[in-house]
Amino acid sequence: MATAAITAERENYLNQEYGIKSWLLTVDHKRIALLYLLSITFFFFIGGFFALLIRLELLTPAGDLVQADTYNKLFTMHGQVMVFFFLIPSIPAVLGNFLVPLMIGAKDLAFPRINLLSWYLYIIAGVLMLHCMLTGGVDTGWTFYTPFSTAFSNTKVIEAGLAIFISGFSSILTGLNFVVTIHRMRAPGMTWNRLPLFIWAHYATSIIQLLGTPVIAVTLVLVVLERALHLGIFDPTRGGDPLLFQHLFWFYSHPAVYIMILPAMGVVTEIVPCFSRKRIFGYNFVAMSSIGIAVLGFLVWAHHMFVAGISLYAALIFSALSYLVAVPSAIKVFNWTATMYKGSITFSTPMLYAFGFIGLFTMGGLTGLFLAALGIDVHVTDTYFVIAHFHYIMVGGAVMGYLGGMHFWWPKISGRMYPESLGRLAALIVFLGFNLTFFPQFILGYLGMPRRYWQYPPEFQVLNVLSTAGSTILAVGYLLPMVYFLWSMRYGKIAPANPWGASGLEWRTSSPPPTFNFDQAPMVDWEAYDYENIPAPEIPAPQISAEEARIAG
Amino acid sequence: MPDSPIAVAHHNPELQHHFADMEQQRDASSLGMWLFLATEIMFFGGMFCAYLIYRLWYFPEFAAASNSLDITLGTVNTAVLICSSLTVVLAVHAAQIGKRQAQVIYLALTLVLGLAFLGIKAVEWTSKFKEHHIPGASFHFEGEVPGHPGQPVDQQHAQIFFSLYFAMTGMHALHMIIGVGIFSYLLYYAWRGRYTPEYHTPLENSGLYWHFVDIVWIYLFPLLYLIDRKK
Amino acid sequence: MSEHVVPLKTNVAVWLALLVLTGVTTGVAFIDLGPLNTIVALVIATCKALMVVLIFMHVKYASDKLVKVVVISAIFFLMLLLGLSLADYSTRLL
Amino acid sequence: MMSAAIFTMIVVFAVRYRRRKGIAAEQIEGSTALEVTWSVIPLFIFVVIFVWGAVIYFKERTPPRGATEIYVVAKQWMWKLQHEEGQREINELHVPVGRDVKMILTSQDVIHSFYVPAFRIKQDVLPGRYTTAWFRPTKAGTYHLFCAEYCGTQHSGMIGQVVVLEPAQYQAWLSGGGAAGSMASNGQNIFLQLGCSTCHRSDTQGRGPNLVGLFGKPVQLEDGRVVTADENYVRESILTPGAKIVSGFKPIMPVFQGLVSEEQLNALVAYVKSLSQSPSGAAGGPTVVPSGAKPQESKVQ
Repeated sequence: MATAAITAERENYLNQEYGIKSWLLTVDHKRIALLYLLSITFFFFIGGFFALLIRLELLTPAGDLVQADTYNKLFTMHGQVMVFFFLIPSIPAVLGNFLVPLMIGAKDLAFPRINLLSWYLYIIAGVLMLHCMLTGGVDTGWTFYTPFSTAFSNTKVIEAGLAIFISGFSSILTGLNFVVTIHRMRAPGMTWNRLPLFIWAHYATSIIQLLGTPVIAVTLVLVVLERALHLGIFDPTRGGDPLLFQHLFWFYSHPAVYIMILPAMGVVTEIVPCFSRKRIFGYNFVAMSSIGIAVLGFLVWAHHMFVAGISLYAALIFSALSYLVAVPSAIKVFNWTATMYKGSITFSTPMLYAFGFIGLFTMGGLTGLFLAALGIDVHVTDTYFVIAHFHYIMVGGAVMGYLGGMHFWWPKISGRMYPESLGRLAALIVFLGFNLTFFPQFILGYLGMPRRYWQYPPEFQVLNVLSTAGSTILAVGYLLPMVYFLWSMRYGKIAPANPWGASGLEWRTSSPPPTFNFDQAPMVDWEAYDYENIPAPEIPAPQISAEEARIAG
Repeated sequence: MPDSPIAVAHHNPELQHHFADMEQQRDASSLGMWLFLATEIMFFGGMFCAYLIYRLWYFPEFAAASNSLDITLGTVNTAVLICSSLTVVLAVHAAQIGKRQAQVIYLALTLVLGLAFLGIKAVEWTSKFKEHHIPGASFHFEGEVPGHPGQPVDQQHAQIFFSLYFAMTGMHALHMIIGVGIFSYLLYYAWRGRYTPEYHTPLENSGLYWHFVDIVWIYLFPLLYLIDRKK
Repeated sequence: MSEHVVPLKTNVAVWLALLVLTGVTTGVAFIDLGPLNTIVALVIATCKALMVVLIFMHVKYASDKLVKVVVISAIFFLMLLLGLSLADYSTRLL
Repeated sequence: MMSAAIFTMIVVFAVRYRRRKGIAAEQIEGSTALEVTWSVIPLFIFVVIFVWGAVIYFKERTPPRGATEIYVVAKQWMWKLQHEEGQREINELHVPVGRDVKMILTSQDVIHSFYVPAFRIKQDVLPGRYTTAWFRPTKAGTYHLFCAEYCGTQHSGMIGQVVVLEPAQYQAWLSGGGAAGSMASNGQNIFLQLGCSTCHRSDTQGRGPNLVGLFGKPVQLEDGRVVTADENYVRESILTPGAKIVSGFKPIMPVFQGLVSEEQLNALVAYVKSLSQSPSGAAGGPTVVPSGAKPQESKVQ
């Protein structure tokens, strides 16, 4: 097997120190990234388990598998776990943490100890969330709408609110670390327009984390105080306005969507040029569109509230602004497509995920245009149409990007290659399972099935059965990579420093990198995505040589 | 610790391994602090947003409730905080020019002023508690709409003012308490002589934090205490 | 080092100005200026805040424009929050 | 569709330019002209969609004059509906074909949402205030009524139906129900019971404002503001009278918050409204219309 090392095993960040203490007290950004990887994978499967239970319950129109209360807790905690404990930390805290210093040629993030602190905050929040789940859970929906959450729900709203509050701090600190690192720690020669677009995407993400997260933090504090002390700020029977909660909540939670999707866009922007062997099309526009999305993303929040009772004029303003944010997203899609034009494309696993991302994100984005159109939104908001729309963005977009990135950088992270053919198979299963799960939900929503329904009129059953069937396929698709990644850590082929012939700085150090990332301080004197001057690897991935050779020959 | 005033930057023991030199380290910390303060602006911003909207909705009650606050204590507290900002500035200044004793004195003064602020705040809160102005079951507010003698204000709307008052001043006081903690730490290390003209970033950044908390109060004071005071 | 040492005189002058403005804002609150009262109070508060930010927090002397960008963008986003929320509240037909 | 175009391009490029021996990728920097084109064209399309959506929304949010009014009170977990004529229904609404129907919605507890997919209407129902929605059924039949805003345990059980009847059937249904008087006349009874009429007299002598002809008109307030007397204004003035004092009156009215139920409140609002309708058409309107008060904005009933 592959255990026979090509070179004598050199010292790297994985084997430099051993023992649990060397991990729990590490300040190495790469090790912290792996800590995050373990913890978010754990929460991903918890959230996924809730999702499967939800789908199983919806197999039949009657509420038969679980009680109504249980069902309400399931979708609430599915949302909270997936949004706050998986999607928001996913790409930034794992891939970003690992790659930001490597890509810009730094030894570490600017504040390594704060980086570790932010992981501990995440764990504290996660433990609190788990405790909340195990001792009764919460049933407000992940949106915590008042006055239900403050005055009517009998579940553990305070605990869940605090858990999310703490995880928010973790997210703020990650963003803060990235911004400072990108500004202050770039290697000589790494000018702003030589930065990989992954960095630009993370920079934009960090801006949102810094400026948006505090608002939900204070909002949750007010909810917790209101519930504990009956303040009345959001309670209409005490003169408060429940819509104020929604404004404050969405001021963060809409931009939060971009916290989840922008890093995935960054991943795709790395993968597409690499496997097209081509310079990215329109570097400046892709970079600026990330910043544009981050800024414009703050202007559109009330499009979640078109039927909530906001003023007609505010609705018009927010609808118009919502279209503005669609423009930079469109620019990105066009540029990725244009990058492939006249390229030399290989269908490796990361590229397959990138294809999936572009396709599904486009679907999600375009249905978003319908939701932003006031007249249509009235009909489809709060229905399964919205569910399908944001799962196309979040699962089809963010998770696809995350998995694509995990495959792309797995050789760098672990020093091993994953099995390519299994990888492609998993990508295919995920793509098919995803569409089977969520496409029917567009139709369900258009037909009028409201979201968060435990039982539903029988005419919706056929589409629900399809969706449930899809979700089981999707589950297999997600389990598969976990299994073969684990397998590859021991049995995978030893990865060379740059298995894909990619251009980034992270590929110019060994795999896995040494603790301080580079043996010699890097000096950058080439442009980003300089694929003209980088030879493509002989065959994309060493272990599929036979198969590829057959096709090529 | 005898400091050599001409210590070369990269020999400084305070330089962390992943920075190239002291200047990079200092710039990074300072930017980090400013970004943190930006998040703090948004954190208080959420409450300012709630305040703004309810003040527009329930102006008479806000005015009446605001008039029940103790304006003398409020003004004194503002002055106390401004003085503490000055002592922070002076402490940083002392570090810049390498005067250890002055550093210690100014930091100690800052602590005293910070605690004085919290003390006065506690007195104010206690009297609010006695007057049943704490939102909740026993909330009771007797006041008239300013300019309309005989018109009692709506209890619930006044309660919203006090909810925001306690949320905002409480959150501000929490920041003050954290600040006092940080400054105690600084005082100890300043006494040990850790902060030199070459390295006093912690002092500088904590100073930024302290000034920020001061600025929040500079806005809270007129917004909470000075609504429609004209008689 | 790019650090700027602010002369003591400036610091003390700012401190005095801040104290005076505190007195002024309390005094003005008792004079009936109609809706101007709120505006005057906010203008004074902003002047004080500016003095603290520019002098006490050394932003005026910062060689790096970045700090200014951070401060301005935070205020900008706060204004977005307030402004766009008001866009709803001020036009509700209540 | 645009998505179709993009998918085709991706697939075409992917196949056409797949990696082949000996063919190197052609490096292309980018093109500003192209970028501008594919920013401006979508933006143009977006503007068109926006205007289209906005026009529909504007129509949906503006109930036509003279619509039949239904008062809806949502509570965990049922819909309570009442017709102007007084008929009460639970989780079921009967309306005739071809008439505009305006719903005046409020909630007793948490936020709900009134959703009839077939009519393409959805409106959140908020506690503490009224929201409105309207529709005009064009085909007889039975349609789903859903609660679309999560409201607690039995959220998915908070469903009902809208039964659209032919006008004749509807008349039969109306006369069949055991309605005890119209909403306005119920409201009048409550108005008298609560003693409102001692101050709100239909002349200029009362200690409270004259309510005849008030509804729908602008009201000058003591603090200088001018508000329109709509449903929410009447509601607020009953529950927390101190919030908006009418110019020239003293703030002496007691607070009714917690003293009247949502249904009673609706009846009072319906009564105040009826005082502004032409005497001939209004059920339970004032028996004497003072010469000074001109009923205006008469509604076609």
